[in-house]
Amino acid sequence: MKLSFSAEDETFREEIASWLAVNLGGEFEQLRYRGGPGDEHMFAHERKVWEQAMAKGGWTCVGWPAEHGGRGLSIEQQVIFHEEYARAGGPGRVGHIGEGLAGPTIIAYGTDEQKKKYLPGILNGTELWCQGYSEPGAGSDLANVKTKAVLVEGRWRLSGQKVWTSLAHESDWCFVIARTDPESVRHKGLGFFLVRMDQPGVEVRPIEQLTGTSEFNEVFFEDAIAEDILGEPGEGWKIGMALLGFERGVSTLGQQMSFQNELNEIISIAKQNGAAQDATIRQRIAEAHMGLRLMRYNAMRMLSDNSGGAEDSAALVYKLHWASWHRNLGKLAMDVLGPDSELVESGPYNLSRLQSMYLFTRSDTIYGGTNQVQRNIIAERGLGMPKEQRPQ
Amino acid sequence: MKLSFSAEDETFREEIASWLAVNLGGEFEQLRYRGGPGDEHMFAHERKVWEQAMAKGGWTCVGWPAEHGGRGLSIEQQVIFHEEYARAGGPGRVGHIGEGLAGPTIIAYGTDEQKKKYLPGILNGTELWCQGYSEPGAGSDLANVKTKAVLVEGRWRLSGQKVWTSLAHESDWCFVIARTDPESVRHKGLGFFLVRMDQPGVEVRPIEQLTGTSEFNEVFFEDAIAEDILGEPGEGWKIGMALLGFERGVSTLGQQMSFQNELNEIISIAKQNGAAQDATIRQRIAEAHMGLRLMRYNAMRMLSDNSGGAEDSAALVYKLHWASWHRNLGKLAMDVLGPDSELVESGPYNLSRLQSMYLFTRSDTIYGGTNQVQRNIIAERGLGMPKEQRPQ
Amino acid sequence: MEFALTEEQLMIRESAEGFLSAKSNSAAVREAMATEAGYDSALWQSVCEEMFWHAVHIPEEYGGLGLGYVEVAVVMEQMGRRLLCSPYFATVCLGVNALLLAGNNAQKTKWCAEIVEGKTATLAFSGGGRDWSPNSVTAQYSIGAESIELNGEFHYVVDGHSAEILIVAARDCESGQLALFVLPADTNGVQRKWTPTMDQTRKLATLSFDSVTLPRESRLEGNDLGSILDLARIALAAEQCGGAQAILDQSVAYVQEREQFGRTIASFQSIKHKAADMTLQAEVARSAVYYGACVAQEVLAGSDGDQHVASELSEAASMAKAYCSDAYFFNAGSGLQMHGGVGFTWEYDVHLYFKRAKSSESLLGDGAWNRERLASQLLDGEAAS
Amino acid sequence: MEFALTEEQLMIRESAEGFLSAKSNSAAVREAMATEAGYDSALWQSVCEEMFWHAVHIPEEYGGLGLGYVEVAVVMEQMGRRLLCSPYFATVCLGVNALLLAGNNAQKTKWCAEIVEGKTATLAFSGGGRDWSPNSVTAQYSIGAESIELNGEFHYVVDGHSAEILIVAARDCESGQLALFVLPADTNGVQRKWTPTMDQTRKLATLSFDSVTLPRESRLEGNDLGSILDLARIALAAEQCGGAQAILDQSVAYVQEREQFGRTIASFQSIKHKAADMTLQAEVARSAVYYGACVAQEVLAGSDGDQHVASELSEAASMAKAYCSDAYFFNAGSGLQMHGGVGFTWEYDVHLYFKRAKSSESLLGDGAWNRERLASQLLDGEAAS
Repeated sequence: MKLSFSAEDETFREEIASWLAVNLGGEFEQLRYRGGPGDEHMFAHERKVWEQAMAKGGWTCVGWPAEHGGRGLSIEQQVIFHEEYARAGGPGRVGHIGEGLAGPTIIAYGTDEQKKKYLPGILNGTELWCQGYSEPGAGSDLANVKTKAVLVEGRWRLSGQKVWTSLAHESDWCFVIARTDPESVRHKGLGFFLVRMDQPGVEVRPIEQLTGTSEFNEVFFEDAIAEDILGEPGEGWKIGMALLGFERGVSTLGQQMSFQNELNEIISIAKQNGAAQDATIRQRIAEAHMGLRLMRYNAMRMLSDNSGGAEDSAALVYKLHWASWHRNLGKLAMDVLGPDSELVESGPYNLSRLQSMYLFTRSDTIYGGTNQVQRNIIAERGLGMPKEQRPQ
Repeated sequence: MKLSFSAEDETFREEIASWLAVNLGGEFEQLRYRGGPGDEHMFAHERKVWEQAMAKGGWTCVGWPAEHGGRGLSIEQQVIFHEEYARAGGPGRVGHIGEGLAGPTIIAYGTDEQKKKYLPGILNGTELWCQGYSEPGAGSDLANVKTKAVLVEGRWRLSGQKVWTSLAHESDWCFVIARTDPESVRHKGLGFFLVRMDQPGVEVRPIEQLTGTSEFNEVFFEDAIAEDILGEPGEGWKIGMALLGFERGVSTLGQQMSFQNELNEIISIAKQNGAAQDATIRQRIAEAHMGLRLMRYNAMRMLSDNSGGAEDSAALVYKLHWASWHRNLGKLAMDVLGPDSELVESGPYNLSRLQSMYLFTRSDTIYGGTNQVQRNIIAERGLGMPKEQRPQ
Repeated sequence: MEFALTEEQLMIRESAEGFLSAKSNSAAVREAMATEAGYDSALWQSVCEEMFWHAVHIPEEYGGLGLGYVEVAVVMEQMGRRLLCSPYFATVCLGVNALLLAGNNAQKTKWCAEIVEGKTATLAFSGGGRDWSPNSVTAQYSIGAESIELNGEFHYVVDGHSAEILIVAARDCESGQLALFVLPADTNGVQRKWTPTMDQTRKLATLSFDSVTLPRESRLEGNDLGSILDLARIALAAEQCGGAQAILDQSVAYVQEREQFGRTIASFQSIKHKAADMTLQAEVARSAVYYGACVAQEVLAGSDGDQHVASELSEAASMAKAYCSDAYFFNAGSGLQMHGGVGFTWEYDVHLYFKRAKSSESLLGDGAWNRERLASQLLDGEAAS
Repeated sequence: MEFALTEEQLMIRESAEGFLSAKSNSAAVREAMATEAGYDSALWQSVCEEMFWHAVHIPEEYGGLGLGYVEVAVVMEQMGRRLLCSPYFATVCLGVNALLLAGNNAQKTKWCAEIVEGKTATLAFSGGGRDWSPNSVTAQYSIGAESIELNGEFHYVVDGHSAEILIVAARDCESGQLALFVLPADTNGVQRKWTPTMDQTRKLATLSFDSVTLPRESRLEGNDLGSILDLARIALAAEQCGGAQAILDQSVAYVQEREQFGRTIASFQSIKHKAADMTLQAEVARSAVYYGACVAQEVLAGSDGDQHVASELSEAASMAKAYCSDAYFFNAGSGLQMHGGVGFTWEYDVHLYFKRAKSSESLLGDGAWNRERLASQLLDGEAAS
């Protein structure tokens, strides 16, 4: 166990840092620090162009195996990549659902033909993905899938509704979990589908959020054609769970770097407006700083797992940890701003980056499994405590 | 709604204050501020003598109706009584289980003969009571009663075990909930018994607590004779619950006054040792002060209930509020003392009053219904949320 | 001593509940908050003409109902439950209190009459920043032979852009001595600018005074800005308490309906316990409010009040504001969590309460600020400012 | 960079688990804690002779194993799990660290050899009070031509009454300059008094130095007391992390067995969620400990270490100590609550952990103290002391 990076890794650090210094300028200058949580819908087109520039430089899908077109970086170098990307203020990646979720899942479960068909668009940044997991009324109960898939003349056709889909308007593809067996219940009888967004059977309706903006959408499927099914009908749950597993990968380190940018802004405001002299604010800033550093080391422990079992807990607590931490950071940002936290930048409701972050953090403890669901998972899977009873 | 006391009440305040000034001296001087939580077993004999002195002055059972020998004080005057008693450092009342619990229950459910037999000993401070509620393994599940009552030649005889009984050694009487119907389960088929402690079938064994002292005891009944049954066999649960209701009475205000003495000591230490300059300690002292003041007004609202329903919530949250508050106070006391909080006064394990209080407060959130049980009660009875499912 | 609402106070509460549930529903709140004024003037007119709430604690000699501050708290609590958008807090809990505490007889007579007739008012004092004590006043005055000149800026002025009467605090440009002035909002040299806010249900403004000239009688006789702010804290706490209760009620209703994993989510113990904790917050908040209102009442009664009780004003105000700020924020945050995804949409009302909870927390000092103020009373023996 | 235990480190952990579960069970802990020395010297002998833990990070040139601080943390974590009563922390995490950081070659050679042979040591510095920085040193020294004289008092000295070697901090009676000295505990003029403590599993003492005369070579070459204390904080954090894990494990086992209301209490969601929160605390604590240990390792490597990583020592130490202090206390308090009434008895071990958690929290600075230290690094640009 040691913290220092090898000389080779440091060389790699210089490589990505200087690439970014050169390339993240000009037309892309305006994208610095944009497109994070609460800001995801901004500059979607420009960020897609940026994604393609990244691809040209060989900086997309850096953790994918080389055989599938990735850069096959070690964990250490992926860490460095995310650190430097964030340090440079690299914008939120519009391609992250393809790169982090859809791609790895297709690599794991797709046929050769499917890989050939879908991976290049992700690698070169030309095709964006969005996800169709949650359904209205299902919430954290992901197995409560009502969207139906019916085989009509050899093609699967989907009908139903998904919700909380970000970037749906900008995306070319959506992966959708739908029920292939109408008699089945819960996690049985599901399929995992790849669906083209640009077709008559797909309608996207933005959801207006508490920020007054609409990053998220409802997506309605009415007899929509699924281009492909991944794996077999009935394997949807298994594949979907594997996909969620990829979410806990190295990209969490990138998320942490954008947290660091937020914290830096808060500290700088505190120094300017005198909040840094307030002893309770000082405690909270120290707490936030600690929480973020420890989140990093927790993630590294999770990624370097070699102890068989004991480290699983580090992974199980990860979502609860960052979500709660980020929620507290949002509140801290407002309290550091003090009375000025109420004032909106311009227009009737143009929130500042920190205000928007503050409001958005209230969803962190809800989506992807609420804090309550996370605690159940930790207790049941991590500690072997009894499962919640299901009423008959 | 108003806070100021009437002139008549202020006259009453002078009366009790000057009685205490005169009488709580001499041999009783050493009892000032003693016998509180964590200190309940100290000076038990001397405090019994003090109880009798109180009785001679007409200061026992001040809230009981005059027809049963009490003073029939208004709520306001009871508040004043408790305030002044605590202000003077009056010792923990060894008679409080008789005065606060057994007496009111006997008044409510006893026959005239029973009242004549039991009330005078409580009123004049000669007969002390203890309680036989909890059983080993039952915890907060009070209906899980295993102690049996069998009618043998016209007398009820008890066999079983009770636990967490304070002052059992000093007490003359114990009230015991026992199962009169061997076929019954849970809260059905119970009886409420009055049992003389000084008899061969009753054995008291002290429980050594985390303080190294033994305020609490286990009480073993082996064919012990019950002197009386209150109400009918089968009414034990109803009567027991009514008794617990009396616990939420005016005497809670007395408890608050002893909390105030603890807080005063903490504040005085903080001023001496410099902790009062520590901003986080300042926040916590302010929080403690607030919590206690608001506990008082919450209790007054509960006692002055005239709004039919809405105020019930004030009563339901009371236990959770004071228990959590007191637990925090214990921690605060140690943190104000700082590193010195570890040093014990003398001998191998003679804890100071605040150390003892600190350790004892960890039981506040457990006995009389844990915080978890209290939250269930608030949610189910106060908010009408679904009851916990019982497995079949 | 009697720590329960009287029959009359219960009646006021009941009529407030009825009026507001009809007049301040979700649609009405959303319509009002989208305007620059931030309230529906027709509704304000009926508050004044039908309910007479604006005059609740104005003494009868000045045309009011002559009731106490407990009645103000009862009304504010109900307004908080319904998120009523109105100039009530600014007019009554800042404006009227300032007049009652600092005005002489002539000043009270003149300006209370205008308010009783339906004019709105507010108090402007802070020059900006994190401090909510009278130390935050930065505007200056100089007194000439015939008139007074005022210069300076006022921040975070509740309804400052719409109020018709302004009471402002300023310091003598030489001695730094604090004074209060009352003036019509359309006085020459007064510039007022709405500053849009994250919580849209309460409007704030910035006022700039550029050589504003006032007659000498516009200076109020008293200058106890600290006590005026304490009275406002107690009223704001009452409103927060009502909000904390409302979000609890709405969240419990929601989880009772909402099913997940085959059962109502209200049946999950973690949800029940969260609701229990919210109940505790709301209940203790209520005790804090009514304690504070009783103290305020004795303060407003002047020499007729119980001086011992009145002396607790700054303590009671800081306790009420600290407790209710944290309680409302806790309940609103918990309520949002209990609503899950839909709590995050513009469509559901939870976010309105959540934002109101935050803006109310900050206004007049948050929990930490008020606890430090309490601590200095307890530990330093300083008089609070 | 590699943030996982190596095979060898895993083996050390496993052997520590095995050794301690046999040797430091409840009965052994209770017997040792009831003595004044506070540990079983036969057990300490087998720690030294069989396990060689006391020499883990002493360089091979001074007779040790020459392993890193991660190995120290691995061992301390396991000791914390089992509440081992031993002079390990004082000897290794205070004494050895002081020698390694401040001693010159001759000093390290002489004193490390004694420790490797099984002698115990400790560090005395605080003159009492709430501060745990080097500013807390009040003892004084004056350097004469031939010898050094020391005077003053030391409080809260871990194992101070039983340690055989003392390292003490004092200030030059004129310049206030800090220096460290090493001496045999039986030196003339040294008075040592056991001060019984609430947590009986770790012993503290007060030392009085009355004109203690030392040879000039007893003065250590270095005087970086701040870094020595930071190394100790990291080791203590490792022990706290082990305790936090142990109380979680024991509490989960207890609630799985315990039935109430007709079901195991482990099936109640509030209990499950409490256990989940405890898991989070223990896991993040572990990350804090291993981060700190990696930094400590680079510090102890001196000029061979990664200076960039080493420069994070005070930050890493305060983070580890702050997080683990709060985590252990939270877990111990929650564990006590989960045990219900029996957790309150002397008979069950929960209270031993609960008391240890409190005493460890306070030692070398609690969460708030360490957070303020971090804050001053983040916000004031001050060097930490």
